Amino acid sequence: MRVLEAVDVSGMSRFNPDRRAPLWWGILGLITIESAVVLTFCVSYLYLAAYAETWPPTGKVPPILWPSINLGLLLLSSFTMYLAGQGINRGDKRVLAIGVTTSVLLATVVLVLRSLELMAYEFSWKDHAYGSIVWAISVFHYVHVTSIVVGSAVVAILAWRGYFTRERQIGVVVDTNYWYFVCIAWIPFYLLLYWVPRLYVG
Amino acid sequence: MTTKPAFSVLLMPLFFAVGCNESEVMSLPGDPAKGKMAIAAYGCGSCHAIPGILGANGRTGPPLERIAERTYLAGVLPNTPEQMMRWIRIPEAIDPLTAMPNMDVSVNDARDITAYLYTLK
Amino acid sequence: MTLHKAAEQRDIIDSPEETAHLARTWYSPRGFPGWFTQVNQRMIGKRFIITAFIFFLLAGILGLLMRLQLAAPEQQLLGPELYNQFFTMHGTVMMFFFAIPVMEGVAIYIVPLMVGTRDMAFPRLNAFGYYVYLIGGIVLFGSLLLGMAPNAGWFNYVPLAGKLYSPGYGVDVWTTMITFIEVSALTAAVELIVTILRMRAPGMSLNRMPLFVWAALVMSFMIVFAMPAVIVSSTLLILDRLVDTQFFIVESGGEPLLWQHLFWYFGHPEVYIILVPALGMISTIIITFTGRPIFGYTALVLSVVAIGFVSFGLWVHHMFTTGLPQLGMSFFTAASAMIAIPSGVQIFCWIASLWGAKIRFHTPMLWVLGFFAIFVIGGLTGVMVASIPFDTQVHDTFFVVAHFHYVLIGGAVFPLIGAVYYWWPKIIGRMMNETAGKWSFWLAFIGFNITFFPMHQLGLEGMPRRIYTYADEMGWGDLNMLATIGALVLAVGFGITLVNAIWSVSRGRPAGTNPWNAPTLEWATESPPASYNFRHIPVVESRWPLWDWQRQDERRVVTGLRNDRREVVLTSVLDASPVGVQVLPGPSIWPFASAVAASTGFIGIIFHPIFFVIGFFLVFFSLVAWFWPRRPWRND
Amino acid sequence: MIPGTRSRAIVILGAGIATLLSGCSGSQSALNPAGSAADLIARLWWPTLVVASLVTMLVLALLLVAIFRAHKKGAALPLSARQSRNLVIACGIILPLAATIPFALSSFSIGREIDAPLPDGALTVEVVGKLWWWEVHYLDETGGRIATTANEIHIPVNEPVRFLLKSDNVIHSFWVPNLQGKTDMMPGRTNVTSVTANQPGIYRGQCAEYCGTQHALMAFLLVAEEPEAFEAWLEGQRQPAMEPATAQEMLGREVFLNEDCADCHAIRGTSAEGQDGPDLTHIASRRTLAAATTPNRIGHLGGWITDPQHIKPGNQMPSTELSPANLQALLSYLGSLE
Repeated sequence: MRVLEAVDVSGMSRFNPDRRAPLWWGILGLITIESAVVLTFCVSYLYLAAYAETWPPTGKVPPILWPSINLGLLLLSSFTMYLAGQGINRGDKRVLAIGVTTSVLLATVVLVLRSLELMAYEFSWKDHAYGSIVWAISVFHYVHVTSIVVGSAVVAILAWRGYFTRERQIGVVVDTNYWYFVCIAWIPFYLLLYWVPRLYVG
Repeated sequence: MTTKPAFSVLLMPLFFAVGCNESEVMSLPGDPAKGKMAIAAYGCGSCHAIPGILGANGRTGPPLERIAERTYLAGVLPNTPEQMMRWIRIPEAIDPLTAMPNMDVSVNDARDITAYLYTLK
Repeated sequence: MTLHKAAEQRDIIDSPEETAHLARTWYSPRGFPGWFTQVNQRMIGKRFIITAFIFFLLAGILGLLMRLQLAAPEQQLLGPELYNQFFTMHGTVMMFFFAIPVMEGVAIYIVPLMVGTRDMAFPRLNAFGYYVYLIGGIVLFGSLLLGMAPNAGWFNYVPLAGKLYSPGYGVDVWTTMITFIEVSALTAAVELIVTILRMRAPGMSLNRMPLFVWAALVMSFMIVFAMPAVIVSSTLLILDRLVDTQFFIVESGGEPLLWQHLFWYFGHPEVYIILVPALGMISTIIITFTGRPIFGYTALVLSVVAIGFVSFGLWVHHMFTTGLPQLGMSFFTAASAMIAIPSGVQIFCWIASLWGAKIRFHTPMLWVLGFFAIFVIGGLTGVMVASIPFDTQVHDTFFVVAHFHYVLIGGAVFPLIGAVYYWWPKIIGRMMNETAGKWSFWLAFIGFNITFFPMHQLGLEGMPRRIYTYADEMGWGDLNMLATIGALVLAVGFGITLVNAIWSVSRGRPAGTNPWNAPTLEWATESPPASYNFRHIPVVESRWPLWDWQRQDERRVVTGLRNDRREVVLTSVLDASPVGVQVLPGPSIWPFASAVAASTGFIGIIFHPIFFVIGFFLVFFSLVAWFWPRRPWRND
Repeated sequence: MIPGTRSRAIVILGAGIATLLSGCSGSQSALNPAGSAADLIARLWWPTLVVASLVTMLVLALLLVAIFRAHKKGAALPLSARQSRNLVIACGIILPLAATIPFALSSFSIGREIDAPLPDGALTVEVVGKLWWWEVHYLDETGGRIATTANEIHIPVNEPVRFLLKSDNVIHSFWVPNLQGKTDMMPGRTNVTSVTANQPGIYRGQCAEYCGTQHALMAFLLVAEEPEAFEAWLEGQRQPAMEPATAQEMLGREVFLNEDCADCHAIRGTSAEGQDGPDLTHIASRRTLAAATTPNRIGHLGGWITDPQHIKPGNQMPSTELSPANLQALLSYLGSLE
């Protein structure tokens, strides 16, 4: 059987810092899975709320100021992350390093604030189903913020050492995408934990 | 209540049934097959392990395997068919200290049960 | 198709040195330490398949022991404690540790070969998924040996599975192992999706993809959307058990029904996750053994996709007796009956393809024909239990046990065994024995029906499932004895295939490249495939590339991939035109290390919550080590 | 008397628990309906079975024709694309629709008929699933409990009876196949089902949701009897326990109250008010022991009291160490509680 050359790929790019990269799709897969987890948590919350006589059981709505500030900080950190990504797209290593570092610091502030909030919760997860689901969602998201902080800290270290270039930047791309996801995931949780009780009680 | 009469009604055919087995040639007049069923019905197996009876694996009383070969019954009676029937029917009259209850076993049932137990060699 | 055509089509003559260089590049380390670093998809796929069949064997033995216990009334072989552990383990292992992993394993092995590439998109992740699966399975069976296996049933209903009614480690082990298997299944699913969508041989547009690849794609998407529900529910349960949350505690506002909704939202698609790849196997085998294109390619693809979608709308039909409102439940009756249409379309597309063909009745084909007989019955009883009133009589009885064994063994295991006979020559390089294969099939087919058909009647006669004993007077003894005899015949049938497989590894007839004259790409390479799968990535021009090549006596390939590192071609999603080249990573110990780190966390939390934190940081550090760029940094 | 009748009666007597049931087998079978709901479901089942069998035979016949056609003629004889398409449309789409639409519709209408609301003033029985037995309360119009028993439910024949199903532990499922499909007993909820028995008889029910160690031995008897007999029975159950008539029974009551029995069991009319185990006020009137595990005969009762873990391993009743004399007295006393 004759074997003929039909396609020559020797001239094609070996770096694929965008949608061509398998890893870009891989992280999209992770985000899809985690979005389904977020959705399931939301459904569980609403299911428990629907069958409860009073929600929250104490009838007291949770405070809303600090969670809103956290939301703002998370969205701001996404913006700085976006700027960092734009920087390396132009090949600007310095903007990348500063941008990622800023985002990590902003998210660290969120972690500190969230820690204080959790300590101020007036109920334990052992008290009632409401306490359980609120704590579970809070800790779920807290762990995610922790993981983007530590993960992006590593990206920041590599960025300061000059590893990333305009071509060699798939690590930044996936880290940025996952960062957006964690920040956006806070929006449904924020609405559920802090606004839905207001609708119920109100 | 209704339980007692119901049981008597159910027991009645037994009397008839025994009638047709008189011709059976055996050392015992009882029918081991009927004895097997009587053992199940009276609940002997809840306290005794009895070979050949489904679910009869109780541990409260002594196991009855090879009972036919034993010398004494309940430690007090010589092991004969007549004594076995007596023990089954009125254990408290033979040994006032026994834990084995009087289960109101009819003569015919006791005979069949005895016949079955003597197959356990 | 827009391929980058080379200037002139020139003949390719390979030099042996270059081929040897390529083989070295893709070489998997051998030996004991090497085993923990292998990442090639064929190694991982083979491991998944072998491990899953070992679990199949073990869980099958548990099933046989249960059948012996039930053979006659009031048996004393197994007490209630042991029996309850056995059926929980049998169900859990068969569903989570056999059926899903084996289907994934076959897909991991075959799909990259079928789409004409050299490995999967994330080779190291693949290895990670396997180790997680292996560790999970070992821990689960370890718990059985220690006498503390889970015993709350494979769907583990709360409150029975709660701390109050199931103290001890059994249910903790169950919850944790489910998480392991979820992680493993999800990594494999993402892996398969990306490989299928981005790494197909140039020219293999979506409408030329082999049907098994379609099935693997649908299976993977279903895993991605179904598994998260059970991740959440098992997390909530383990929190209830370990740190006293109140999700399922009625007195504190918890809801036991939440568990059932979440579990069956996953659990129903789960059944189809197992079934769908089997449907792909059936199409594949039918095409090869009829020796002609299948009728209704598009209809078959659409049916599989439809089954995937609809299966997410059926979960409440597992909950018809829980007292939910009748009207709402009726929707699920209609949805469940609707599955009959895509199933019917598939079955008759296959019958149309078989009609009047010169069929070669080799062993794989026999298992597929066996599938028809069994699966039709299982499907019809499936429609029956979709009726709410009828389901209230047969739900949780042996009727349902019969139904789902018809669906799962008939629908998935029979095609799977057929697929084993079919692909064995490719994987091992030698044929399995045909005579033994036919004996195995007939014994399994007859044994299966003797085992499970009487169970329909037992269920209607009032025998609930999950009872370790029953009284003589119930009148169930004879049929149970029959079922047990059938189970022994079935076991002998499967046993012959096991012996056949082991025998053929060293004694089977050498297979050659394409022993069945099949049309798909996995048969274009040596048997077993070389370390690099394909010397040249093929270019595809129809659904039946190998038959094309035979006819034309020539074939076209891709050139320009380097031999000194692991390069694969990336292609576009729809029409598979080449868009880039990806450099894949090679052997590494870090997937194994990460799996051990994750296991430390997951298993540790059974004993103390602090292991969550420890596990988190262990996994983090192992992932950093895994991904840390080694110098010299790659520049081209 | 005809010999055949006699020997059959003997079999019934000998067969332990079957003695108590209306027939040898089929006392727990959906194929042997004796109640309105079960009857409707059986009427759905038989035509469904016929249709399903026909469909199976049709598919397999077509499959056989398909695969053996070419074999006979020696050459491939494929369908044309048009014929194939028609086959798929006719058998793969129209046939399933034709089979499932009538099935689904009749299923809906039968479901609605079974779920039809009960008349006001229907007899209401509350059944609570326990580990692993059934607590039964008869309720008056206001929902007050008028009588309590366990593991044996009596209902009047030909009258719809409302069952309130509850659980205070795990999920159980209430199922009497001859009369009605199953309904789960969910903790925290009260599920309702109705049962109408069309023929007098004794039907066996069994827990149908896996509920732990002794799920297998969690059964009960449902006795459907003529309304007068039922009224008499209910009146009997309302009464407090009988007073001991002999010294032996008197001693038995002392034993019951002074040993651990009263911690878990209640006997109305005495100081025994335990709530963890079945109410024993009228135990001697019941046909079975230990949730229909054994017949209620003195032999079984003795074995059950002395070694319950052997008869039903894992159940919640501890074994009681009694002197033989006390055991005999206790058995006499319990045997008198009709």
